[in-house]
Amino acid sequence: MKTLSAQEIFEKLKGKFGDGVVSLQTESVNPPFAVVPPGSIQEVCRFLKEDPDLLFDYLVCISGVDHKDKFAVAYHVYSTEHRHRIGVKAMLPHDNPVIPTVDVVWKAAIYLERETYDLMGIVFEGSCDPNRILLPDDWEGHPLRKDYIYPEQYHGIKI
Amino acid sequence: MTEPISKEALRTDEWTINMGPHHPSTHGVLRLELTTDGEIVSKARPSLGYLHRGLEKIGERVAWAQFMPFTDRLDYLAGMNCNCAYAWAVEKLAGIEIPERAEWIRVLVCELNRISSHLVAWGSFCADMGAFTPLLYGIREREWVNDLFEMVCGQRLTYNYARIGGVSHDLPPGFLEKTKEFCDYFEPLIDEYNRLITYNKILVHRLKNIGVISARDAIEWGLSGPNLRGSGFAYDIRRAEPYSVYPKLDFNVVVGHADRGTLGDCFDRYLVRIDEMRESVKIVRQVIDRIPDGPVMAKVPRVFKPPAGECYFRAESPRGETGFYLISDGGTNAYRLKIRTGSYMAMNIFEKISKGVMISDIVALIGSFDIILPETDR
Amino acid sequence: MEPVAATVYPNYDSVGRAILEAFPIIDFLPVWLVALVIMVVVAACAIVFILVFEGVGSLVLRKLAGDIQSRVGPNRVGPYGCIQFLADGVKLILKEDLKPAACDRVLFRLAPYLAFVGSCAGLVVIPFAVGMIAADLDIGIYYVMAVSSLVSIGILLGGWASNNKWSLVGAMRGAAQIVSFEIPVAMSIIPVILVAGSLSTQEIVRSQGGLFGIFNWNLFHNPFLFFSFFVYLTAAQAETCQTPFDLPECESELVQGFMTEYSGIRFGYFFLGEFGELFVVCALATAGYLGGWHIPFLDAGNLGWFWGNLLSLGVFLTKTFTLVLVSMWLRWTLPRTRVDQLMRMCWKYLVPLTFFNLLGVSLWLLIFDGKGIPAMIAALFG
Amino acid sequence: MDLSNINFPTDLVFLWIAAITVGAAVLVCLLPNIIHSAVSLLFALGGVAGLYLFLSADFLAATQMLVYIGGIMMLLLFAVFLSNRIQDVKLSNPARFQLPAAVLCILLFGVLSLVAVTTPFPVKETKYLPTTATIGELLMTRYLLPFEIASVLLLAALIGAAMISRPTRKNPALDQEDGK
Repeated sequence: MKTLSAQEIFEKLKGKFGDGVVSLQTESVNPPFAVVPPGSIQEVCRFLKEDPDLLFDYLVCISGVDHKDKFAVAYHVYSTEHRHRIGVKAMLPHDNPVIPTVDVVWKAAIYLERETYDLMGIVFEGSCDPNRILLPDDWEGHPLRKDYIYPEQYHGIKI
Repeated sequence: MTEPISKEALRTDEWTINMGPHHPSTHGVLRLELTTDGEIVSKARPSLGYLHRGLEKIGERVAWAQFMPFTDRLDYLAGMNCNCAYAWAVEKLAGIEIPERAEWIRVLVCELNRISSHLVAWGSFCADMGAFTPLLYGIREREWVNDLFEMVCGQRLTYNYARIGGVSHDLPPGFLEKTKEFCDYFEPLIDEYNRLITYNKILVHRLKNIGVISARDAIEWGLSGPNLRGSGFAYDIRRAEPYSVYPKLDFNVVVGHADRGTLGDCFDRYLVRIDEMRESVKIVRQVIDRIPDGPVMAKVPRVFKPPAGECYFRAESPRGETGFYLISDGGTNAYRLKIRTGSYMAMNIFEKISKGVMISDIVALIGSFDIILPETDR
Repeated sequence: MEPVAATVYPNYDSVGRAILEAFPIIDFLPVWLVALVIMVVVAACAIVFILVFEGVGSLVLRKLAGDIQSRVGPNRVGPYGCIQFLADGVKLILKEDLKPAACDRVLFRLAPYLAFVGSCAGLVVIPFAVGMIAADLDIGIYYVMAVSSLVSIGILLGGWASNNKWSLVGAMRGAAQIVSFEIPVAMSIIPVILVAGSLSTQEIVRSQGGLFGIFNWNLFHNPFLFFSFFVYLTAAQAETCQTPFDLPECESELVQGFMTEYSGIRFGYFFLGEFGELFVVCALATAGYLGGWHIPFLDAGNLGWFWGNLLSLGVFLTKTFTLVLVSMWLRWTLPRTRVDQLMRMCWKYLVPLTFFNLLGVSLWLLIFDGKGIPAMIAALFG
Repeated sequence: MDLSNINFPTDLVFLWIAAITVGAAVLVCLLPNIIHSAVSLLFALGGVAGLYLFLSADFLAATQMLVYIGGIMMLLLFAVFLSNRIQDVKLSNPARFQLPAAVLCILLFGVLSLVAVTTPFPVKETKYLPTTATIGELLMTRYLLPFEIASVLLLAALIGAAMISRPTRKNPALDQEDGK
C-alpha cells in the first residue's frame, strides 16, 4: 500500500499522457480533479485502473454537472489497494454533450452512466446499455439540466 | 443409446414474467422483467424509477439546511445515517468544525440506526425465504430503537435530527442509560436469532452457493457496504477513509468467510449483517462510556452560504456507501447535489448474477442485497 | 337386492331398513328416501364439521402465530377475538367475486370446487369414534388416495384458468408436488395396512386396541413403523402444501401462487380445501399410527353407545388436533424450501426411505409372526 | 324404454352416471378448447369409476380414480400445457376429416350396438362383497408374472422418461449442491 497525493497522481498522468491531461484542479475542491479532454477519457481511466502505482479499481461515482455554457462529467475513483482517491473531470460542449463510455474499464459505470444520461442528457458513446433508467423510456428532456422546462402532463396525466 | 435426443427437439420457449412493481418480496416498487425457462431465470432486468422523486433536483431548489428532511426519505430505514452523511458532507464543503459532543452523538445514532436497519433487513430477508416469524422479531427490537430515537428527536421514522453544524437537540436525560439497557437486552438476542433461523438447514440450503460474487467482481461493479464485505473484502469507509470519531473507536470490519458455501454467496451477505449488529453494539457501548460533555451545535449563520467549491463525501450507511457530491456556487442552495447510494449500485450487478438461478433465488438475491427502493430511485 | 354383508359393508339400504324398524311411524316412506335423508344428513354433518374446523383452525392458527411471533393476534371480534372466524367467513362470502377479464370462465369457476371436493371427500372414511364413520369402506385408505387426486387437478386448472403467469407457475409447482408426494405418503401408510391386514380405516384402528395402553399404537409396533410415522408426517406436510413446503402458493415468490386471482368465496373454497386436507392427513396419521379413537386402558366398545362414542370422539379429535397444531407450529418456524430441493427430497430421499421401510416392516411381520415389540415384551414377562 | 321396469332409486342413479359419462365423452369430441376437452374427459373417467361401483368393483373404481384422474389426466394436462403456448387461454382444438370420422364412428357404433344386443349376458344377482382381498390374492398368486412384467415395463418407462427429459443444468451452483 502506497498512498499517493493528488499532485503525485497528476504527475504520473502528466508523465504518461503529456498534453492529454489538461490541468489539476485543487482550488476549494475535495478531492482534487484531473481535468482531461473528453476524447482521452477511456485511456486515462484505463491507465488509472491498471497502473500498478495507481490501481484505481473502484469507481465511486459519475456525476454530470450543468454549468449552463458547458457540461462537466466528474468521475470519482478510489483505490482499494492504495487507499487514495482522485477525481477526473471532462468538460463537454453544451450543444453536443458526447463522451466515450468508461464501462469497458469499470462495470460500475453502466448504471452510473445510464443515470447521468437519463437525468442530464450526456451521451456516453459506445455504452453497452444506453437506455434511460429512472424515467420512462419515452420521457422528453433531461430534468437535471438547468434549462429544463417542466412538462405540463405525461400521457394525459397532469403532473 | 450413444446419442441422446438432440437438445433442439426438446427446446422450450422462454417466458417473460413481470415481477413487480407490486410483488410481495421486491422490497418496494422494484420491477424485474424476468425471462425464464420454466423456473430457471435466464435474464432478470431491473426496471427502476417507480419511486423517482427527483431528490437531486429538489436539492438544487431548496436551501442547504432545508434539504435535511429529504435525506430522511432517501433511505427510510436508516434516516439517521443519511442525515448525518449529508451534514458531514456540507460541513466538509463549508469547512465547519462541529463540537466534539455532536460528533459522538452522531456516531451513536448512526450505529443505533444501523442496528435497526439491519434488523429489518434480516427479518424481511427471512420473510422472503418463507420464515415470517423473524421479521416480527426484528420489528420488535427495532421498536426499542425507535423509542430511543423518539426520545432524542421526537420522531420514529423520519428523524431530521442532524443539523449543519451539529445536531438539533442534546441527548435527553436518561437516554444513555436507556441505550445501555437496550444494548444489554439486544446483544444476547443476536445469538438467539442464530439459534432460531441462521443455521437452519433449509435456510442454509436456500442461501449457500446462490448469487456468488467474487471480491474482484464486487469492486468492479461498484458494490459497497455489507454486499461488498460479504464477498470477503474488508472494505469499510469507517476504516478506509475514516470520518468523524470513528478512528477513536474500536470495532472490527466484518467480512464474509464462506461459512457454509462459497465465498460471496447470499449466506455470507446474510451473516455479515448479523455480525455487524454485534459490532454496532460494541461501538454504541464505547460511545456511551466516552461521550464528552459540551455544546452540540456550532455557530452557523442563519443564512448559510458555503463558499464556492466542490466536495465529495462518503459515509458508510447500512446499505453501503452513501456519497454526496456537492457543488456550491456560494449561494443559499446547492448548485448541484448528486447522491450516490449503495442500493443503486447493487442493482447494477443484479442482471449479471441472476443468470441461471431459479425464480425462488431471485427473491433470495433481492433480500441478500437488502435494497431499498427510495435509495435506488431517489 | 338384499344386503348380503351389511356388517362388513354398511349399506344405506340396510341402515334405512333398520331405522324403519326402529321407528315404524315413518313406515309410509320408501326405504331409498330414508337412506337418502341419512346420506344428506351425514354429508351435512361432515361439511359443517369441516367449516367449524376451518373457522376455529384459522383462529387457532392466527393466535398461535401471535404467540410464536410475540404479538397478540386477533383480539377485536368477541372476547379474545374468539369469533373472529365468523367475521372472516362473512367477509369471504360478501366479498366481490372477481374474475379476471381474460380468464377461462368455466374452469375458473370449476377449479375451486374440484379442490374442495377432493380434499373433503376423504372425510367419508375418517373413523371419528368407535361407531362414528360415514362409511367404513373396505378400501378406506385407498379411497382417500383416489379422491385426493382431484385436488391436484383443481389446483392445476385454477392456476391455468386464471391466465396469470404467477398462477400458472404456482399451479405447475402444486401439481408436480402433490403428484410426487402422493407416493411417499401412500408408501408410508402401507406398513400400517400390512400390520392391520386391511385397508379399512376402522379396521386399522381396531387392530391397535388392547391391554398396553398407548403401546398398542402402531407407532410403537416396531422401529420401522416408528420411523415411518415421521416420514408420513413430512410427506403429508408436503402433499397438503403446508410450510415449509408451501411452494404452490408461497407469497414471497409467487404472490399467492395458483390462488392469486381468486377472491371472495372461491378463494374460500381453496382455503377450506386446504384445511380439510390438513385435517384428513392428520386424522389418517392418528388412525394409522396413534391408535385412532382408542382410549388407553379402556375399551370404548364396552362403554355403551353414548359414552363410548363421545369419549372416543374426544380422544380422536385431541390426537388429530395435536398433529394439526404441530403442523401450524412448523409453519411459523421454518423457512421454505426451493422447488428443486423439494423434488430432490421426495424422489431421492423420501421415496427410497419408504421402500426400505416397507421392506423392513414386511420382514419384521414375517419373522416375528406379526407381533410388535410391546407384545413380545409382554410375552417375555408372561 | 319401459319406465315401469325401473328400480326407482338405483337405476335412476345408474342412468344419471351413465348420462354424465356419455355426455362428457361426447363433449370431449365437440368442445373447441382442448383444455375443456381434457376436463370433460375427467368427468367421463369419473363416470366410468361410478359405473365400476355399480358392478360392485369398489377397488377398481378407486383405481380408476387414482390412475386415470390422478395420473393420466394430470399427465394429459401437463402435456397440453407444455406442448402448446401455455400462456394462451384460447387453445383451439380444430376438427379435421369430419366426414370420414363420422362414417367410421357410425360403423363402430353399429358394430358395438350389435355386439351389445346379441351377446347373451349372464344375469347374476349382484353381491356387494369386498373385492380387495381377492384382487390382492390373485395378483400375488395367479397373475404374479404379468403383474411383475407390467411393473418392470413401467419402471423402464419411468427411467427412460427421466433420462430423456433431464435438462442440462445451467447453474453450476445447483450442480455442486447435487454432487454432495
